[in-house]
This record gives sequence, structure tokens and C-alpha cells, in this order.
Amino acid sequence: MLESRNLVDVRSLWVSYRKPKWGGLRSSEIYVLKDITFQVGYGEVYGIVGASGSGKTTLLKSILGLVKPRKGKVFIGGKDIYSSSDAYKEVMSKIGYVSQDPYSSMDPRMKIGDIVGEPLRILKAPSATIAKYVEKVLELVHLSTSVIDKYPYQLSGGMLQRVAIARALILKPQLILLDEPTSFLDVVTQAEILAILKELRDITGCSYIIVSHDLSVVAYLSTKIAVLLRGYIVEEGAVNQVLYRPLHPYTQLLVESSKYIKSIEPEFSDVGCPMHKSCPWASSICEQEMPKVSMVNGAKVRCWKYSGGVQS
Amino acid sequence: MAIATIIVLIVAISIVFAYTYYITPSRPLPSQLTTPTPTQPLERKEKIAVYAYRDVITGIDPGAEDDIGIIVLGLVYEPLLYYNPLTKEFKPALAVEWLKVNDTAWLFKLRPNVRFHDGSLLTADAVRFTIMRNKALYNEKGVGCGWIWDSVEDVIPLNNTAVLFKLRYPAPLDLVASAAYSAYIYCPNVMKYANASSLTDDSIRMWFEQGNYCGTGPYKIVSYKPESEVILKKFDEWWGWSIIDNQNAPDTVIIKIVEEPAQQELGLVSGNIDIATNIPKTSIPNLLRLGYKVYNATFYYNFILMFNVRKWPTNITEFRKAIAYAIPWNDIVPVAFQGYGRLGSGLVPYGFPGHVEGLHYEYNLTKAKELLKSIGITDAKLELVITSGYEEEERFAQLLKASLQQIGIEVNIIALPWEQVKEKGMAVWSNLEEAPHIIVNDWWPTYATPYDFLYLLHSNNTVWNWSGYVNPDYDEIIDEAFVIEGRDYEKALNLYVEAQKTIFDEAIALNLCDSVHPFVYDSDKIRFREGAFNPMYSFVIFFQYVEVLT
Amino acid sequence: MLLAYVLKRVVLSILIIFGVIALSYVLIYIMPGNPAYTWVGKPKGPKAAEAIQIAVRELGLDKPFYIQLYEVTTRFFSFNWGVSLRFKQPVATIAIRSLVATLEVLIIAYVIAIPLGILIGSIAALYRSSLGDKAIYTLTSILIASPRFWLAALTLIILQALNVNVFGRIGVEYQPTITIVTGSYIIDSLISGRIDAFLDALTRTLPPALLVSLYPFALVVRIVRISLSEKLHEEYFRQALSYGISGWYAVKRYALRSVIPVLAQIMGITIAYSLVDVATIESVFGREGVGIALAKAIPYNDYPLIIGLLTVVSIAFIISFTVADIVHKLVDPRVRI
Amino acid sequence: MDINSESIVKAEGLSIGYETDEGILWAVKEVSFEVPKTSVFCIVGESGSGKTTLGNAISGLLPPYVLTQGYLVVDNIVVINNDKNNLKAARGIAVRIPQNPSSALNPYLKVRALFEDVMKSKAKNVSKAEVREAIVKYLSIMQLDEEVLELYPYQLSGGMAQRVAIALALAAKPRIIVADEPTSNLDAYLRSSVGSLLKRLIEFGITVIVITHDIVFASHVCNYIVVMYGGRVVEVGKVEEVLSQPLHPYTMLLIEAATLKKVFTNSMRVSAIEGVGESGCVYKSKCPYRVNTCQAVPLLKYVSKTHGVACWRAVT
Repeated sequence: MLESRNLVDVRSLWVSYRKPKWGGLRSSEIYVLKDITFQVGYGEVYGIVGASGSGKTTLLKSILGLVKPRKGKVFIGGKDIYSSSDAYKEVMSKIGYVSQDPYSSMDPRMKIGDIVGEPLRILKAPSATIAKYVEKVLELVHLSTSVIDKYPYQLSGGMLQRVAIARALILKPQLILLDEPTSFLDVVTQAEILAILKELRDITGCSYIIVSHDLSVVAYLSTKIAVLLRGYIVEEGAVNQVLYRPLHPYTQLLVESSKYIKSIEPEFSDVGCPMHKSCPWASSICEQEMPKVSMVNGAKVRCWKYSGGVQS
Repeated sequence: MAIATIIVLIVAISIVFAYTYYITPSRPLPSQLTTPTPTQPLERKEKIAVYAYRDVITGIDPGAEDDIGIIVLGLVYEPLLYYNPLTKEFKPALAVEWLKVNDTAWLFKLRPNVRFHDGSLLTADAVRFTIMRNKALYNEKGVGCGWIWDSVEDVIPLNNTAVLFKLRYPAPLDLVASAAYSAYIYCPNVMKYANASSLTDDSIRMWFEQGNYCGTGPYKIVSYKPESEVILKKFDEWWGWSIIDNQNAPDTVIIKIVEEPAQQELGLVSGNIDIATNIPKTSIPNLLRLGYKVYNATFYYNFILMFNVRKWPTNITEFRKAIAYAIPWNDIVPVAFQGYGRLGSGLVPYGFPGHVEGLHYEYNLTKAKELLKSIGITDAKLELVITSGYEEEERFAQLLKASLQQIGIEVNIIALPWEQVKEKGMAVWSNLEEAPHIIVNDWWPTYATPYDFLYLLHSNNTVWNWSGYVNPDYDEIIDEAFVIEGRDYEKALNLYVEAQKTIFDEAIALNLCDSVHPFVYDSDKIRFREGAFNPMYSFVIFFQYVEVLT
Repeated sequence: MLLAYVLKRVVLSILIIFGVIALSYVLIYIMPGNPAYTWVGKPKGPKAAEAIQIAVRELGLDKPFYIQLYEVTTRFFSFNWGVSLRFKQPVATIAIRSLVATLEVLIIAYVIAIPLGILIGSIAALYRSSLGDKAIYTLTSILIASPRFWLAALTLIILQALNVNVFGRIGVEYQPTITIVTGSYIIDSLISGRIDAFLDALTRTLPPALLVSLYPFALVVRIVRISLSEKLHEEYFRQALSYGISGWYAVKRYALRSVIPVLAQIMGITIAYSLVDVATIESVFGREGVGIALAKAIPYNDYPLIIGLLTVVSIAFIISFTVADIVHKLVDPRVRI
Repeated sequence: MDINSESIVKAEGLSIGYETDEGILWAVKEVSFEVPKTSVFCIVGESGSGKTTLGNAISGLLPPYVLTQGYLVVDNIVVINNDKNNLKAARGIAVRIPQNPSSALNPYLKVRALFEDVMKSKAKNVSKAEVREAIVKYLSIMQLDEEVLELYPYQLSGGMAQRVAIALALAAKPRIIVADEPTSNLDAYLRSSVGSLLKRLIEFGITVIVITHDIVFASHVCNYIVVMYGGRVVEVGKVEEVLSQPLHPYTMLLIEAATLKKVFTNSMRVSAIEGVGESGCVYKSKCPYRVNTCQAVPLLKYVSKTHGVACWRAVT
């Protein structure tokens, strides 16, 4: 196996699920992730933006090994996570995960201290060590130790999300997956959480993959941004490139609507380029085929405009 | 439905009734109830009589039926003669004259111009057809009571209205012809209707059981739902209407199957039942106070306690006798039968040919104890099987249990539905483990011969001989008596008495009670003429002799 | 989609009926008693044993159990339900006339229970925690727990004392005047044009029907009360209020409507319970019915009749389930058949 | 009470609360403000600030067991007069636009039936033709095809459902539309389109009250803004005034947090027991500038005709 310089290496990943037809007599295959390829380096923060239904969550799940891909491979720390269950277990102990809804990810009958310490308890660490680590990670997320004896319902949403981050941190992971970490929170709390995440990355040096529908959230943390549209990564580049020189029409739309410049409700298509019905540059080829990835100024983009399919 | 539910239901109804009748006697309620005012939106032209029976109709093939179907068959069909053992009188039915030509030949002259329900004329051929089919059914399939015609070698139609019976051995054919089962004359056309190929073809039976009929009786079947009700309509062409001249005979007779005694009572009180057969005995005095009347019918219907003589300890004669002395005989009629009966004696009921008086044990616990001591049995456990829903048997069982307890014998009472009682009884031959020690059988005769009762213990009889009794001498005596009935009736009767004494001495089977059956009826509406009942034909009400008043 | 639904339903129904047949046959098989003996007409005399032997062969009771089971099921599925061993009448005839008698009570009971239950349940939900609501809640608790046969006996006696005649299915004086078409006196009296007989039959059906309706009524009240008060907090109901849609109309169209699918589903199941109820109550009121017919068939091992009756009942169930499903579909566009 | 003819909603000393096991919980505390006619008026605050309760009060959707104090006048109707309330009167006049349109449209009815119900509730004797004409008009305002009429709500996309909900609101011919978090369930690119649709409603003489936690969205849509915290109004004013010159520390925090410009580490070390104080300024526990005077409740003081703030620091 080739030693990779990257922490995460996703290679042309295809994920599908079966949709029953004829009352279960037949089924059709629906692809939710199509030809996904990207790499996340050590210490890098990789942001993925996409609207609801674009496949963000499925992408996270396939990195976590929860979804079996149809095609493609996922390497983490150079190991193919789908190759063997041993490799999978080893890799998973290096990954932390923070979900969008902290309430539902915690057992309401457990105290916060136990929730945070749980991953260590599973590894049968001595209780004194656990207590020490719990206090340490809570301090990292700016929570006072008084929360240890509290129950989830006694904390606010922002505090709970910090507890979730603390839990993700306790095993000293190399990679933390963040699934819409702030979408349930108020603007102020959202800012707090993002600040903590940024601070933590500087302290621990671990990598993040953050997924959100909110471009500004992703932009705030990430070093690299990918734009997901209908299962395709349509654009990938450095933060400044994506925010200030977006290439793909969909990225442009996202950037503009986050600044309230333009309001279009795009209509997506299931054939060809999903964007072609609302794209100012669309031509006949866009209606038929999804373009391949092309490199423009160091950024990757999937658009006929940049691969010679469209005369501008 | 769960038995428990039924019991609770009965208790519930009884409590409310008790309340209504006992606690508030001053209320004018009873007088209101005595005048049932059925809703009469139209002037009622139809005269309807509703007769409630407690069991489902078991079948209406006049050749094959040997059970409850009689209450329908008795109205739809007629035999050649009717016989009343109480008065020892014959009454002409389809035959107007009959003559014993010699020991083995009888001549019957048929009533002229009698029509079947399908319009065809009654002929000598019909008589021959009926008897031949009934005999064949019994001989080939064991179905029905065709054995009563066993003596008949041939039936020879002389002309349309005269028929000669040729016998193999002498037999009282007048008694046979008036039997309650398998003596009803039906129309040979049924072969055609049922598309039957032979006399014993199942299709005939099926044809009948669908509610079809072809007899000569005063009523026709309109609707036949054996599980719930049978509706009969007057057959206007019946030959007898002009003779009996009953303007008030019911136009419609509804036989309703009402199993629960409490429900029969409710139906009676509400005016939906005119004649009830199964009223709780304890309710009868109240109903009498309310103005209902009771007709106490004797049907030669008795309850016979049978010992299992093939299983320890009831296989020991002394033990059986001990039990016989421990039976509280004096309580049976007043307590168990609530006064509706006569203490049993021998096996043949009172009033029936062959009855013997004084053939019953006395209640004597000391003697019972002595007998037990003599065989060294101090305690035993016995199984007693009775029929569920028969309140007389249930009360008797309790009496017996209490009495036997005093001599150290424990009784386990098992109440089962009739069909399962029968299975248990027959088990004495096939599966002794399953057979109980004591079982109560209720019995009524097919025709007026003591043989019918005594055959219960015949060793050939593996169906009804629930004692498992085998005594070739006994078999010989009754078989001989049966054969000479037609030749020397007196001698035959003496033999029957002798047989009963044998059974009594060995304490094989004991007649507990000749029951009297109370028919409770609404006397404002129903009037029984003479002839409405005949003890020979159990539970048949001859509705041509019933007047319905409006 | 419709095809798939129908297919699924049919397969499920066949499985259910197969299960019913197999299970009842197994039970009858292990029960004491000899069906052949009943079938052949309780023979006596020297030929009896032989006759029973013949009957055993005729009925196939001498074959291995699994072959018997196979034959019984295939016979039922080829709509040859055979003849009742005890009554010698076609099983279908007895089963259907019993079912008709039972349905007379059952249908009237549900026609009363459901609308009345919805009305009372809605009132309870709209005035939640009021005195009336508490009274309704207590009443339904009593109704659900009440022993119906007791009530039936009591009702019958009280009506009797009031001179109201409710015993049996129809007055005997009317019985001969009606031509039997459907087997339901209520319908047949109308067909015969006898309004008086119709009223009589209806009067006699109402008390048992009312008693049977008590349980479904109480259940409907409860379901409506709970789910309606939930629906009253539903976003779209509050939105409708905001649009200015008000009063009973808003309740009916925006809250009650969504209760119906739940109700339909539960009622589909409740009918099973009511069928047991009906059997008890019918016997008190001296009526015919499936339960009573079954009680008469079971002691005799009359397996064609037992299986026939149970099959008819299962078909009735399946129909009620399907109706519940269709109601659900009609009311809720999101459910696709 | 007098009401400025220029304002359509007026609240004065309005408190709204609920009875709980631990006593009365006031969700809205002594709130006073006026909503000018045909303006877009934003109520901004985080969850628990009382903004939704306030919106529900204006649209008449408070539950019957609510406790009230003070006054609330909606379109010259006194809806709340101390402990007496007439909430039903506001329904149909102030119409709410739901936060989650797909759950706020009756799933059992087609869009057409929804329209008919709404219109019939307003006027009993409208002819079918009139209804049809009106429906077409409202649909075209919301840039919807007539085809949606034959669809069930579950068949609509989020954006379409939101526009149907607004069209239905228009069909109710309201004076006020209360939009409760109109964008929280929408994708980013739909937010701006909903914002511009709301702004257009003013053309029909309707006053729009937007309830949101997103001050950036509010700044793009509104003329006026009320910032709420802990059930109290902490700042009020024209949108330019508030955004360019935020006076209350919470408003400042909101703006900075929304634009992700600055991180307030000093506000983070808040232990679980500390929350909104029972007495004094609602913001005192989180305020970086808190002083002793914050133990008393600051009154809303106006620094200009329209711009008011409830903070001791701003006043002194």
C-alpha cells in the first residue's frame, strides 16, 4: 500500500442506495455521491458546503465507515478503512465526531462527566485517569468543571455542543468530523463554538472535516473548501479562491446569496449538469453530460465552461 | 363461549330475577308481566306458536335420525300407528286397520287419499320403501333405528292401500310400527329428488338435511336452521284437519333452540316463547304465580347411573353395592329433580311395559360402611362423569359426593358436553384409562319395548353399554324375551323383569329417577288439547292438538 | 403501485386464512372426540364400527396429519367448504347466515359508536381539563372496563320490566311475513315492504348493538380526545387559526381530519374484540350469530364448520382492515397504496 | 391608551408568561414598542429571548392559559389589556407566516382547498369565480404557477411551500404579516429570495413583522429593528441606526458574531448555574461592561427620536 502524505484520501467514491419500486418488487439505484475525490492533509481544515440533499451527511458517514460505497476507496492515515475490520477499528480510534444535534447524541440519563469520559471508559482506562482527562478537555472547550455532575437537559445548546466537542477530543484524535456543528445554535453561540474550534485546532493540531450548508461557517474555519452539488464536488479550492473568485456558477450563487446580492432559486436537474437550468452559461452539452474535473488557477472545478464545452 | 361466562350470566340473571320477584312482591309488576302485550300493529291473522327446545336439531332424515330431530319429524311425518304405553292404546295414523294374520304375518290397511307434501298419494309402495331404506341404513351403515324392523323379512304391497308384513320371527309389529324413530313413512319420490342411485345413497340424507321433507304430517318445513330455529307451516291438505276440527291450530310453528334455561325463562316472560322446555326448576313456582301453566309430561325418560365394571374398584360387586347404599335415594327426587320425577326402580321407567316396582336400594350408610369393610377398602377416589348443563345431574352429583365423603370415598365430578360424555362412556371398551368409574346416562325408548332399556347393558352394545358389562346369560335372557314378544308377550315381560333383577343384584346400573318433564307455557295463548303429548314420542308436541288463542 | 398493494393484500390475506385454517385444524386434531362418529350419524349396532371406519376413510382421518392438513386447506381454498358434520348443511350456508346475524349487530354498533365517539371525543379535546372532559374521561374508563354480559342481562331485564320486547331477532308475529333474501331481518323486512317488521327488528337489534358499541365508543372518544388535543397544537392547525379560519370548521378540517387515519387503523383491530363481545351479548338476547354457532360446533369436533366460521370471521377482519387502510389512504394523501 | 395613528401595533409594558411548577415564568417582560404602518419591522434575538412569544401575541396565537400584563394593540384592537385578553380578535388581521412551511400546511388538503378555506373564512358570500380570480392573483404575486393548486403540501419544495404560505397569508387579506424565522429551514440561496418577497409585501399596504435570530438577514430586510434579550427589549431603532451605532453590548455582540469578526472569549466562561439573572439587567451576567448599577433594571431610553436602548452604560 502506497504511503500517503495525506491524512484522508478519498478516491473516486460512489455511494448509492436502493429505492423500492413496484411496492418492493423491484428497486432502482439512486446515487447520492458521485465520483468524489479529495485529500485532507495533516492539520488541514477541509470544509464542505452544500445545500440539503447534496450528500454532505452521506459523505461524512462514508468516511466514518458507516456507509458501504459502491465504488472507490477511503484511506485514513494511509489505511483503507473498508479493507478489514481491524484496520477500521484502528482508524476509528483516531477520529472524533461532532453531530449537528447535541441533544439527541447524548444519553439523557448520563451525567456530563460520564458522557465525556465514555470513550475512555470503553477502552478500560482507570477512573482517575478518566477524571483527569475529562477535566482537561472541558477546560479546552471553556466549560467549568461544575458541569461534570449535571445532566444534558440542564445545559444550553451551546454548552452541550461544547460537551460534544470535548467528547470528540478526549481520545486525542488526528481528525475530527464536524457535521453542521452550529446549525442548531444562535448566532452568538455559533460564533463562540467556531472560535473554540479554531482555538482547538491551533492547540491540538488535528485536522477537521467540517460540513455545513452555511458558507460563512465553513469559510471561517477552513483552509480548503469543497462545494457539493447533487453528489458531485463541483468546485474545490483554497478559501480565498472560493470566496472571492468563485468559478462554478453554483458557487457564485452561494457566495452572492450569502451576501444578499442576488436571489435565484435554482432548479436542479437529474440529467446532465444539475445546474444547467439556472446557469447563465448553459449550453446543450450541459443538458446531457456532467463535465470532468478541470484545474483552473490551482482550483478544481467541474464545469463545461472551464473544460471547453462552452464557448464564452 | 367460556363456561365461566355462562355461569356468571346465569347467576346475574338469577340475582336480578330473585330481586324482582322476592324482594319486591308488593309491586304490581307481576300482573303487568302476566299480560304479555306483544306489539300488534296489524290484526294478527297468523296463529303462531313458539316452542323452545334446549338442544340443536340433530337431523331431519326420517330414516336416519335417532335423536332430537324427533321434535321436527313428529310434526312433519307420521307413522302407521301411534301408541300410548300409559293407556296401552293404539291410535290409527296412516294405517286405519291392522291385523295380526299369524305369528309371522301382519296386514296393515292404509288410510285412503292421504297425500304427501309433494302432492303424491300415500301408497303401499311408500311403506315398503320407507321400511326397506330404514333397514338398509341400519344394516349397512349402522345409522338410525332401522333395527326395530329386524323381524321384518319383507313388505308386500297387496294393493294401493293394503300392505302385508312378512316376518322372520314373531314380533309385536303394532308396537314397532308406532315407534318414535325410523317408523315415519316418507315418500319414495325422495330418491328422485335427491338423484339417488341406491336406498342407502348419502345423497338422500343430504337432501333431507338441507331442510327438505316429504311426509304426510300436519306441518311442512319452511325454514330449517338446525343450530337456531326451524319454522314449520301448516300443511292444509293434511288428512286429519277435518277429523280433529281444530280451528285454532297454529298456522306457523317456530321451534327455537334456546340453550340457556335463564334465557328460556326470559323468552317466555317476554312473550317470545310460548312453550318452554328447559326452565330452571327453581323458577317454576314463580312462573306459576305469574299465571303461566305447567304441563308435566312423562316421556319414559330416565337417568341411569352406570358403574364401570372393568376398572378397580367399581369392578368389585360389594364396592358397587356399598355405593348403591350410600346414594341418598330419598333426596334424589325432591332435591336433585326438584320434585319433577319419580324414584327410579329397575331399569325400565314407570308406566312402560316391563317396569318393576321396588327394585331400588335404600339409603343406608351403615350398610355401605360394612360392605366396604368386608372388602377392606377404606378410601378410594372415583371419577363421576355427568353432562354439563343438566342441572338435575349436577345436583345429584353434589349429593352423591357429599354422601360418599362420609364413607371415605372421594368423588371427582367431571361435567362434559353430551358428545364428550358419550366418548367417555364408550372408552370403557376401548381405552379403560380414560373411562370414569361412574357415569350418568339419560335414556328414552325408541319404541314400546323394555328391550330398548335393557339393551343398554347388552354385551354387543359397545356404544351405549358404558358399564362394560358382559354377561352372556343376561344377553340370552333379553334376546329371548325380545324374540318371543310377538308370540308370548306375558312371558317376555317376565323375562325382562328377571333380567332387571340380575342387574339390580349385581348393582351394575341403577335407575335414579324417571323424570317428569315440565313444559311451562303461556296459558293465555296456548291450550293443549288431548293428544298434544304422547309419552312415547319424547318432546314432540303434536301441534295439531294445540290451540293458539289471540 | 395499486397492483402491488392489491397483490400484497391478497398474499397477506391468504397467509392469514391459511394460518387460521391450519391452527384451528391442529386444535381440533388434538381435541378429544371423533369427527367421523358425528359425521356418520352416531351409528349403533353391529355395523357401527364398520360405518365409523368407512367414515374415517371418507373424511381422510386415517391419513397422516400433514396430509389431512393439506387436504383441508386446499379444500377451503378451492371454495369447497364442505358440509357441517353435525348439521349436515353446507358450511358456507351456516357460516354466512351466522355472520349476517352478527353483522346486523356489529354494523349498527359501529355506526353508532364512531360518529358519536368522534363528537364526544372532540368536545372533550376542545374543553380539555374542564369538568365535562373529566366526566367523559371517567365515563369512558367505566365503559371500557364494564362487563358487557352483565350489562346485557341487566338491560334485557329492565327493558322487559318496561314491556319493551327485545328478545330474539324479530317478533315471531312478523317472522312468517317476511321473505328471506339476505338473511338480515332488518334488510329483508324493508325488501318485503314491512315497515312495522323493520321497526321491530331494529328495536330488537338496537339494545345489543348499543351494548356492543360501548367499547368502541369509549375507545373512539379516548383516541379522538388524545389525538385531537395533540393536533390542536399541530403547526398547521395554529397556522389555520392565524389565517383567520375559525371555530368548528377549523377543528373539523384541520385537526379532526388527521385523527381519522389513526382511528380507522384502531377500529380495524377493535372489531376483533367486538366480535367476542357480540357473541356474549347475542346469547343473552337470544340471537343467532357466529359466536353461538361456534359454541355449538366446537364440542362436536365439527371441523368443517369450525374452520368455516373462523374463516368467515377472518375474511370479515381482512375486509375491515382493508377498509381501514383505504380510509387512511383517502384521508391522508401522503399515504400511497 | 392613545395610539399613534402612524403605528399599527403598539405594546406598552407588555408581559407574557406561563404558570410553571416554580411559579410564573415570564417569557416577555415589560416590553414597549410601536410598529410603524407599512414597514418591515424586525424582532431580533436568540432562542429564549421571547421573540416568538411576542410574535404569537401579535398574531393571536397564544394559548388560552397564558398570563398577561400591560397592553397590546393590534390594528386599533385592544388585544391585551392587563389580564384580560381578546387574542382571537387578532387572528386573520395579523397573520403569521410559519417557520417551517411544510409542517404548517394541512397535509390532508390540496393547496386549492387551503386557499378556499382561507378566503371563505374572510368573506362568506364570495362566488367561485371571484375565489379563482383572487387565487390566481396571489399566486402570481408569489411567482407560483397555477399547477401548485392541485398539489398536496408534501409535494412542494421548501421554497415553494414558503411562498404558498405567504400567498395564503395574502389571501386572508391581513393588515400585518408576522414572519417567524422565515428562513431557518431554507437553503442559503433561498434566504435572499424570501427576504425580497417579504419586502415586496409593503406594496400591498401590509406591515411585515419579521422575527429572526439572524441580524444580517434583518439588516437586509427591515426598516426597524427591536433587539430582545431574556424577554426584554434591549435596543430599538431604525435599522441604519442600530447597525451603524449599536448601543447595547448585546447588539454589538450579535453584529460581530454574525459577521464572525471577533471572538468574545471573555463571555465564554459561563458556568452552568449562571444564567439570566432574576433581577437587574437581563444581560448583566454576560456583559463585558457590567458595573454595580446593572443590579437594577435599566429602562429603555431614547437617544434619538427612534433609537432607544436599555443599558445603564449608554444612558450615563
